[in-house]
Amino acid sequence: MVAVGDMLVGYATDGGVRKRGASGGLVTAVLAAALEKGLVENVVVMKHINEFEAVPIITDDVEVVLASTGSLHSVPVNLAKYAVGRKVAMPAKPCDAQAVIEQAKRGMIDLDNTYVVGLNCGGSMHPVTTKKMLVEMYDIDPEDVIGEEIEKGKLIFKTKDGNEKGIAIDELEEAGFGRRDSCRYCTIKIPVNADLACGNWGVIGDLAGSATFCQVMNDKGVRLLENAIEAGRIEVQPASEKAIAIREKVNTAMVNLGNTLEGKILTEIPDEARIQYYLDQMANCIDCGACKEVCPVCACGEDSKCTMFHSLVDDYSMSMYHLVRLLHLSDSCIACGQCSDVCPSDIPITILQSRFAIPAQRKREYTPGMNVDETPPFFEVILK
Amino acid sequence: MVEKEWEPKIVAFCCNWCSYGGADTAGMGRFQQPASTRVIRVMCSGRIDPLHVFNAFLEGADAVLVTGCHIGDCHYVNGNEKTEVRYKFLEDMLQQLGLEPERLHLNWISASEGERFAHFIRDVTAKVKELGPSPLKPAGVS
Amino acid sequence: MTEQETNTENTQKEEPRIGVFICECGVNIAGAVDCNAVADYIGTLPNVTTAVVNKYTCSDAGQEEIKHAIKDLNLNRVLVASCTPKTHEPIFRACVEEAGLNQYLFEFVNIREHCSWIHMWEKEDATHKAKELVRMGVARAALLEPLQSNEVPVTNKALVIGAGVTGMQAALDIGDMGFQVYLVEQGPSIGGKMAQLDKTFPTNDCSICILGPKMVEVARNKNIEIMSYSEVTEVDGYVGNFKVKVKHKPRYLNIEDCSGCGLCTEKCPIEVPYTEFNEGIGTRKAIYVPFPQAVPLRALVDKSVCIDCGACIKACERGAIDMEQQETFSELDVGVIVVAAGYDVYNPEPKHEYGFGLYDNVITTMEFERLINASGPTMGKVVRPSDVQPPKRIGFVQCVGSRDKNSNIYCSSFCCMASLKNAQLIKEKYPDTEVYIMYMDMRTPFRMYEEFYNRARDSGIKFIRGKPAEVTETQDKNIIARVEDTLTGEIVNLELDMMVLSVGAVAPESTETVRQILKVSKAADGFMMEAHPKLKPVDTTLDGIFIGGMTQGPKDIPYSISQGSACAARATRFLAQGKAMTEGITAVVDDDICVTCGVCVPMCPFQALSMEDEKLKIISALCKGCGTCMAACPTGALQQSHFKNEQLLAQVKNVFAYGEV
Amino acid sequence: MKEMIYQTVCPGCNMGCGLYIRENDEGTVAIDFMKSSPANLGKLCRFGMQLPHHYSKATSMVDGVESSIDDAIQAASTKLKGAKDVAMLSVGATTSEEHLAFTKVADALGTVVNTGMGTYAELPPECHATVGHGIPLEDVEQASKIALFIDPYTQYPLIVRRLLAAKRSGASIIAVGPKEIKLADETKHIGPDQYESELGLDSESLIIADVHPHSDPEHVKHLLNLALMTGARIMFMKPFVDSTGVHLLSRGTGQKGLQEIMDGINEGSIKTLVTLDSDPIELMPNGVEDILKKLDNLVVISSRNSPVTRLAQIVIGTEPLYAKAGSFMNVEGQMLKNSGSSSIGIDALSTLAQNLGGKAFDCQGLHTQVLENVVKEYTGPKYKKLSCEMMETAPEEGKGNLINVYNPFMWFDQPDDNDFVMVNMNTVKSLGLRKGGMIALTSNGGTLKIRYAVAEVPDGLMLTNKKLPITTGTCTVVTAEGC
Repeated sequence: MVAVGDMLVGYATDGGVRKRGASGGLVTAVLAAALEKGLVENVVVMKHINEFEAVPIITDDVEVVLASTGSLHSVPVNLAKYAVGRKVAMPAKPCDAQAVIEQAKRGMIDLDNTYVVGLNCGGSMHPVTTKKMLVEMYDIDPEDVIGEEIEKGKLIFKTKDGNEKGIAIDELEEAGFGRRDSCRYCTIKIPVNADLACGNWGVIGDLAGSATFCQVMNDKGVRLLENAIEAGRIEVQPASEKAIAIREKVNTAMVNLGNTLEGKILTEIPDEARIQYYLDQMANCIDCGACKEVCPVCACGEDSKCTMFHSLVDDYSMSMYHLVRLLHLSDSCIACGQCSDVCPSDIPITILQSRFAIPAQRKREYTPGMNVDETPPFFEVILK
Repeated sequence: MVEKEWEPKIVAFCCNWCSYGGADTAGMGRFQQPASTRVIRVMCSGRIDPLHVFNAFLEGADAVLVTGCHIGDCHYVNGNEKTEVRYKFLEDMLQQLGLEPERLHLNWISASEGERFAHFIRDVTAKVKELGPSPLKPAGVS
Repeated sequence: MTEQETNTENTQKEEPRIGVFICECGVNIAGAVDCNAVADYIGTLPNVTTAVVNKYTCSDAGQEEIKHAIKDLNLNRVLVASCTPKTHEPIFRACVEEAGLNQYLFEFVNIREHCSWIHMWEKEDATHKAKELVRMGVARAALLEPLQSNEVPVTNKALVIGAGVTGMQAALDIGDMGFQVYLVEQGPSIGGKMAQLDKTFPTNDCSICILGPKMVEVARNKNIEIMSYSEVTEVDGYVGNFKVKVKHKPRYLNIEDCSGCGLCTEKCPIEVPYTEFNEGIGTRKAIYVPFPQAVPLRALVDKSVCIDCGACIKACERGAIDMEQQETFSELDVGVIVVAAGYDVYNPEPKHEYGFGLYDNVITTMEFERLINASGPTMGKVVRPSDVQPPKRIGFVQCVGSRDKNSNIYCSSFCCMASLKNAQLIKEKYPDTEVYIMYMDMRTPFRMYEEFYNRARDSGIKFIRGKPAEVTETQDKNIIARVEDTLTGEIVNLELDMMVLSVGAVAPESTETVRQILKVSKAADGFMMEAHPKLKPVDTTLDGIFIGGMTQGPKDIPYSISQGSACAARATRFLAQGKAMTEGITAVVDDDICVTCGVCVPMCPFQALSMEDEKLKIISALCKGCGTCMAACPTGALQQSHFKNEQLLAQVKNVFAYGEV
Repeated sequence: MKEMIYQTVCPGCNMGCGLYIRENDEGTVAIDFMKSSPANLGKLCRFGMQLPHHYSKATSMVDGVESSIDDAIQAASTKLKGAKDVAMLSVGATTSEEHLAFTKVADALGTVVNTGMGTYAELPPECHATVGHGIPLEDVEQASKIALFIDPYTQYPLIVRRLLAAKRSGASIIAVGPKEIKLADETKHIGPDQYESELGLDSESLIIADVHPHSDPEHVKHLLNLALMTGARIMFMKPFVDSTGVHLLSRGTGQKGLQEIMDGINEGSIKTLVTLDSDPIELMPNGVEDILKKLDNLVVISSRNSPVTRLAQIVIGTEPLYAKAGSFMNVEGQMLKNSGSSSIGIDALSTLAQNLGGKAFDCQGLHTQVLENVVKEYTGPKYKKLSCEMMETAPEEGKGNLINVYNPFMWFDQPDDNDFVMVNMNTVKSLGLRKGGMIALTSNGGTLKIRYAVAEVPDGLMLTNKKLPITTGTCTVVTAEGC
């Protein structure tokens, strides 16, 4: 019925789900079917808090899954840790899927028990930044927003009164708004590391806006889809050549943009200025440990090397905690941006991490979170 | 009193079987060296955790040396190969951090290579002396 | 709780009371270091109960002083600052133990090799450095913890895997020392490759004539239990306590009842055109005795060709034959394991340039050994395969599959001598035969080998320095070898009646299986890896497992036998002591911190780490205390006792101080 | 697998940091980041990250024996009925609604609720609005010059990012205090008489200070005068989740200081103490346990177990703070709501009030009343220049001053990696302190060996972020020795 490598277009059969869900509700229906048919025991869903924030919850209730819909654009939370120790299906941005695989490499997640429905991601925004942007750039009251969309490089907001307004993302980002820094230089836009890679890129013609493009990445993807079809929750059809080409085109454009922005965001710092740069960046650390707590790649518990040998009583010029973490993550950081998000001192930790991790990973031709069988290079026994 | 010339402080991690022996052999051969280096003995260079190196720098080391047996000679099959894997990360990291590369060295020294050990210490000390104190050295520490 | 454990707890809770002993070593240290100044400074440090200077701390007087101080001052840590721990640590460890202190509560600081001797003319610097070195040691000493190197009882039995000449020697030596040995051989007879050889260099004695008695000796040794036609399938445990599972393949007769009389063979109607013992040459029956000197001299049935006619069952007077026999298993408890699993000869088929397998008259050394052997298929008559006629021109090609980057880069070491021997045997038997040896280098070290080579040269054997670039066959099945004599630069087309490929040794697949079962490391050449190429040539990195003979790499018979004896000697140490000491310095894990991510497991070359029931399990008997797993551990849950992060960092921190010392 | 998610506010200080609390069916509590929270964007400080350790289930007790909450309420009613010399304390560590409910119990008893902020009593009432009510945190980022009288890193860490943002937009920051502040352009160790001349503030400037139960009212007056004279805006940070709320709800009534209450108990003028989520043992520097033992009645209403719940005759254990229905008012005057719907605490207080002859009330009603007290705008100084005494700062010859730098860990006496004192390098050298070693401090309260960190502090001063057993107040005179 469905085979690995298939490129499909599909949607939920239930009219309500199809209408409510972004792009035809396919993902919601697939997740619901996985729970309903016992493929998994739980589903990670986003509980709606407000238009700008949703919080992940774990549910075993199909109705809760079906009721959970909504865009992920302004929900910059990494979901991997919610899957730890559970038999679960979950929606996943590429970085969520990466983190799931990294957790699996560290024995925290059993991939056989974890079904990952990937969602294309052009980047996400911080809720408070978004609200501020609405006021300052769009002249829209955040309370009036009912939906958002990215189309042709523009970020469009729809309001209660039925109007919509779009501004080019470039322009927003120039003004210091728009996507989070790490999303801007991210180059994994289609979650090919998930079980299914879903999204609205390549959904064209009549189906535009009411169906999801879906690439089947592996056997678990096949199981997810077949299960949902059997359950009568979704309908799929092969994607047209044109649809596939358009999806690829969008992806290429996004990846190219990411590569360009990497150079702009991770600007070169001359050798002699670097140490001062890092000293300045870390100077305001208050040792809260939130960046460790939130890191979806790190599998350590509360006590670990970064904390055990870091003490407030030491008068070090640089933080032992950060040095250990910079190294610890240099082979495995996926630049998901969580650490920057939660830093109370606004230290751009993700950017600092990336400055170490990106060259280290490129040198070793290794991308974390893509293949569970690839050993993180720090744990190689013999230098490759 | 003449102000004494600044001498760098170097922390050298040596493996029990080879490089520590190399340092011993340097002594037995009376190969004179600047009094800059403090040797810390571990059983295998593979025990040297990047954590120890960071701590040495943060405490005030002007240079840190990671030393072990030549590849293929490890007393524990392949400990030094693992050292090499980790060292490469450490090297990349300190380079990105902006610490001068002359401040961190990996060297394989066998127990017989006393002169090589002495030469290594002289060489690193001279280079570090030129660089001056490490930018990570805390104030008031000597 | 045992008394020892109680002591351990007490020491951990007690405030450190460190005694520091600074050795002048005559003038060796005192010549450059002001030892009294060092002692004065160290005496001011926290946890230091006493700091004194000795003329020679390692002398009897010095050691007595340490012992007295431990008692009188109730010291619970001792630090000696003198020479190198590599020579003197055992002495002082023993000294403190005698005074009732755990030996791991001793700390050694090197202020001679690492200080006075390398700063001979900078006394101020040397003294300053010595103070700091001892300060570092004091900080570490305060954090030392008592450790126990555990004694594990040793099962006083040995397993020898492989009953070639090496394994036999090892088994005999262990057996003669009074310990029980299980000798497991995968083939139906012991004896190995040497039993197949004709003569042995450099003495040219008949191989089986010298090996045969040894095989009988093995069979008669009360301490040796031969398990022929058997294979090791599982090994678990560690030094002193290995659990081994052995599979006994069915011979389809009861080995106790068979006498090896051969009546069954006579009656068997099946003629098989292949003989294992004769390298395939000649025929045997479906039920057969491997070779006349086989030990055990018992028959076996080749079920793949047997037609179940029952002729043998009728023929057997002792009713030994049992066509329903199944494979069986034994479980053995042994203390030590010797691996002498041998080798395979290189299969030269991939070397198309020599035409092996293509041209009838291109054969290997091993086939030649059986051809020229008096008990071989031709009764010792050398004939060529194509027409069974005696060859008049024979050429040997050296280094086939050896010293060749396209096959194996190593030298197989015995092939030069083997060809020299075989060439001479031809010359002796058939003086008119033209014999050529085509070679790169002739390698003939060891006693009488070079003389053997000279004798060969004198006997009219022609040596051509060069290997055939191309080999073709004439219509009458002669072999044309096109070879450049690199000494003359001449290219010759050598017409031969038969060409012998002097094939080297390779690690057989069956050895690889055993290696993986035992988890012994593999060297780059595919053979098993010794613990140290010079100092521990027959030990492996795994305590209690030894390797000898060809298993460890290509070598000739005398060397193999020496290694067999060496393995026996090394292995018997454990059996004789009845106990093995495990390393006191080992990996330890804090389960509260460990998140069982498992990254440490592949770091251990000694298989000491495993993940069991979502917990990290450390088999301390296997742990050698290298510490290479801890540096990988992201949480710091894994630590090396005696070299804990806290202990090492205490040293690092005490390299530095506020202000002048 | 069921999981409850609560939207709540961090109880560490009055910043109003939003967060989620996840509670699973085994009762395990974890924090999660509420990124849409305007005060903190979901970010939490060192204390916030440790919150799962902070919350603990409170047990109702009667005379040292575990009881049902109803029995505890009944016992409390019996004890309090007709009790004389009653003092009530609520510093603002719970919801505004509970505090208001507590004041209704006070009404029934014919007394008032004290917030423990003695400073207010020392100030003319027209100053109260300025001290009690902060300004929008966003405004910190707009100031052109900031005079900092707090240690932002340890005391109110979430203000660090606001200060850094101000700095990025060109603000200059001058720290005034004993400790070198990294983000400040300059740190000045100056006395109040030099503030006006040395700091160069104007109407575009902002003064950030703090006020808490141990604040020196004289210093607060100096700061108020500084704001008045220079025209700078002034904001006072506060230590408890509802500090601003309780000030507004209890203004004009009792704002008796903690010390005053303790003195009252010690002198015997207070015989009964009723506390609402306020533990004097945690809040006072040291030695109040013995004083509390002098009470006839100690009734504790608390959402968590703390030292005082072990000492009290009656403990009315309520639900954890995050589960309560109710709201808090942060330093900006923003009303922040809990998503929880539990009203165990309020219902208990309602029963208590009724038993004591008062009226019943409910959550919704209380909330409406709380809303009436919200102050929307910062109004600027409405007071005249205050006369104040000069403060003595220099320690005696040969002695040092050990100064408590109050922070959330200290207020709740929670464990942290902060058991050390900060001294400067001169002290290290003159006492011959060893690197990595200890310092011995002796005060009236005894002797303590403790780790030390080298910091840029003035000679003779030592700072600590931890409640130490030898401290006798905010500033303790000590002699130091090497060891």
